[in-house]
Amino acid sequence: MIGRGLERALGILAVIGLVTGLYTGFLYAPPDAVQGEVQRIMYLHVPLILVSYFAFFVVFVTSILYLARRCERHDAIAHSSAEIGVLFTALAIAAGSIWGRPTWGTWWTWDARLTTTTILLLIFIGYLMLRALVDDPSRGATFGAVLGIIGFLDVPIIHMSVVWWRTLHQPASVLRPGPSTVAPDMQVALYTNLAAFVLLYGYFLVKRVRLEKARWELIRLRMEGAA
Amino acid sequence: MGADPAEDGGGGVNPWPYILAAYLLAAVGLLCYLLSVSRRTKAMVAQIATLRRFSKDTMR
Amino acid sequence: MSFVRRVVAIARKDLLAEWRDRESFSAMFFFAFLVLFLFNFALGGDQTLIRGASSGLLWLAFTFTSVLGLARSVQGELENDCLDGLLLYPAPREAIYLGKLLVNFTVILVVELVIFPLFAVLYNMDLWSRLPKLLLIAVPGTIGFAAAGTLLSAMTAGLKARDAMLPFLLFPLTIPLILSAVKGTEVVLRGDPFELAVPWLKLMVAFDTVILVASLLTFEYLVEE
Amino acid sequence: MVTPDAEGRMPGPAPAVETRRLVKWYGGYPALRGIDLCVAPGEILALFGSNGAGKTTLLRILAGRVRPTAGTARVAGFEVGKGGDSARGAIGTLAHGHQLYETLTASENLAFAAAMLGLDRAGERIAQVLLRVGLKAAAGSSVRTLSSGMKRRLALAKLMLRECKVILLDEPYASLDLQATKLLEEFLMASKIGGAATILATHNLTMGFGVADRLAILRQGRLVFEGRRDETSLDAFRALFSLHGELGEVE
Repeated sequence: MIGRGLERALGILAVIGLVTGLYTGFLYAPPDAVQGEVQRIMYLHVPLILVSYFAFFVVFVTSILYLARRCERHDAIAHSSAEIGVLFTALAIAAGSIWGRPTWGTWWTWDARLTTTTILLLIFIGYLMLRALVDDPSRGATFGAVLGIIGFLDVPIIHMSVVWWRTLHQPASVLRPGPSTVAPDMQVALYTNLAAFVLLYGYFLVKRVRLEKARWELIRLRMEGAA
Repeated sequence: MGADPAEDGGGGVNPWPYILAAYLLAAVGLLCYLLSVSRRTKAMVAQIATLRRFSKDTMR
Repeated sequence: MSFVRRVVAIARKDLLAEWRDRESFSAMFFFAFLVLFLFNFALGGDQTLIRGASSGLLWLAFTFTSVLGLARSVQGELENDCLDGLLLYPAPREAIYLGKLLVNFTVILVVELVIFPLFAVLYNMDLWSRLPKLLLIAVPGTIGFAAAGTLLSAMTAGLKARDAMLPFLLFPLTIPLILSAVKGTEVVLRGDPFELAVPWLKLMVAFDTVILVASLLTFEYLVEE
Repeated sequence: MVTPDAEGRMPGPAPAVETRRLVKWYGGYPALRGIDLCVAPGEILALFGSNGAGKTTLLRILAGRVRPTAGTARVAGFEVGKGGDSARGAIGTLAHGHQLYETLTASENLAFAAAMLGLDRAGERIAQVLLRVGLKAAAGSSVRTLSSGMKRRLALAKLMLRECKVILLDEPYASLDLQATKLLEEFLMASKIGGAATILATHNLTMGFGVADRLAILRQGRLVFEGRRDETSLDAFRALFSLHGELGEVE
């Protein structure tokens, strides 16, 4: 499938992206007018959330393809993307909660996007646990595919319900996680970091899919060995 | 449903330890995942190599 | 036509079996009573506090009791290869799913109809006059919860840790449904105009549609080996 | 004397059951490693093999319950998994478990089966099969109170509810009393005359040998023997069977 060349290329690009992202995030972009320096965490938090939504979208698409065509490659991508999605979501929530501490004085507030992301994290942790518990690989893949599809379809509904629920409690305050102003150089920092994390996601995906391919290769070798 | 904390606007608190904490945590998390994936892959590739050598011996 | 007949046959069979020994119904009823009873101690016996959080407490009791009933619905089929027998019939898989959904929905709704008066008695609230409106919220909520529950109980039936996995998969997925049901019930209990509950009703109907369509399309893959 | 051609295919009508290089893997475990099998209408094939030889897996693939990993299987004119749900209507099965609902009564179980099979006015059909298996008196009693022999007979009655083109029996002799065994053999003969193809998987050499037209031995997922019954005797076949290391035959 994708050879080692692509993996190495993505790896190098990801590193370059992350370094420039750090540079723009810390030095190039000015501190936020309202939130001050702490807003720089957003250059980590926002890209992580957006890329994890993308990762779960990839799970959604490859799960449908797996149910339709039953080819191992789609399952390998779905499983890998879900795993990376869970990692990115967990880190995003950690960053968001660390951001909340100085800003709101508490580690956790029921902010709409933070809550939605946490629910998504729970759903896909369930996905990974389900995959780990089912011993027959093809059944595990099928169950995963179904849960991946339903989990992703649930996202818009979760978001709407949480946003409605939130607005009932606290009118949208300026201090919500996310760039409060749209100053151009801040946007540069945001988009550089976003590109960096997309590359990182690609790198992890290729690397993790190669692990899945090796696992299937091992099963196939055992098949031939025993045949 | 849960009282909302007073918003102190992050004025007096020194934000830098929090910023560093967030970035460090992310770096550590990503690195650990990278190491775990490559470790698992190495182990798998080693198993495949031994299995292939084993089947090559029986084939001769 | 034979599709509906098969759905009804499955539902009738399960409800008859449930009525015969009433195992899971009595377990659910006892559990519900226990949960309602504990609310009092959990909230320090402060009646106004409990009345204020009543819609949340009600749905907490509904959801946890339902999980108990859902796990048993597929469990009953695992003895004596009955699930295999069911799948060997020339019936489409969707009929089996809808049959099981109808059973789960009925059992959960009956338990809810028992919990409502129980709650009213224990915490001295007048639910009786608002029952029709309460049901207008409870029915779509129960449909969605039973639909997701039926699908996930079929998925987790064979697993080793199924008793933990079912709630772990079911609750995160149904959070928007439970959220809407709680807010809708709150509107009814506070006596506000029903229009306030309509957005939550729409959200529940949206959830029900998504979960039902997705379940009907994917159920056959779950039971296939 | 009807002799099969080189590939063991019976001349005359299309085979009721035909598999080509059927393979099934459960995770890393090879249940079936390439099975080529053919059963004509009106023929009974007895399939012998120890536990784990793959008998049950083969029957469940033919019944449309399990997807094969590789190879093809055609049953009652449809390819397995492709014929849609109605294809399973022509297939009758008896499995390890009696597949009855313990809390329901005998007639309720049969009524449910009839509804699922799409039979109309099943009332007198149910009474008829209950009479045939001698459970008329137990019609109203809950299955939980029946003996295991009676439960097997009720499972047989469920199979008799309608004519089948293909009958798949997995260890049908297990926990059958003498009278029930006679009933089963009568049913097999009647179905054979009716043109149904039957595959009977069993440990029980004597019973299987007695009723079969053709014999096959399955060992670790492969067909190691296939032949006509009248070309061999019970003793010769028993010797051949133990040759393949299938000791511990269950009487």
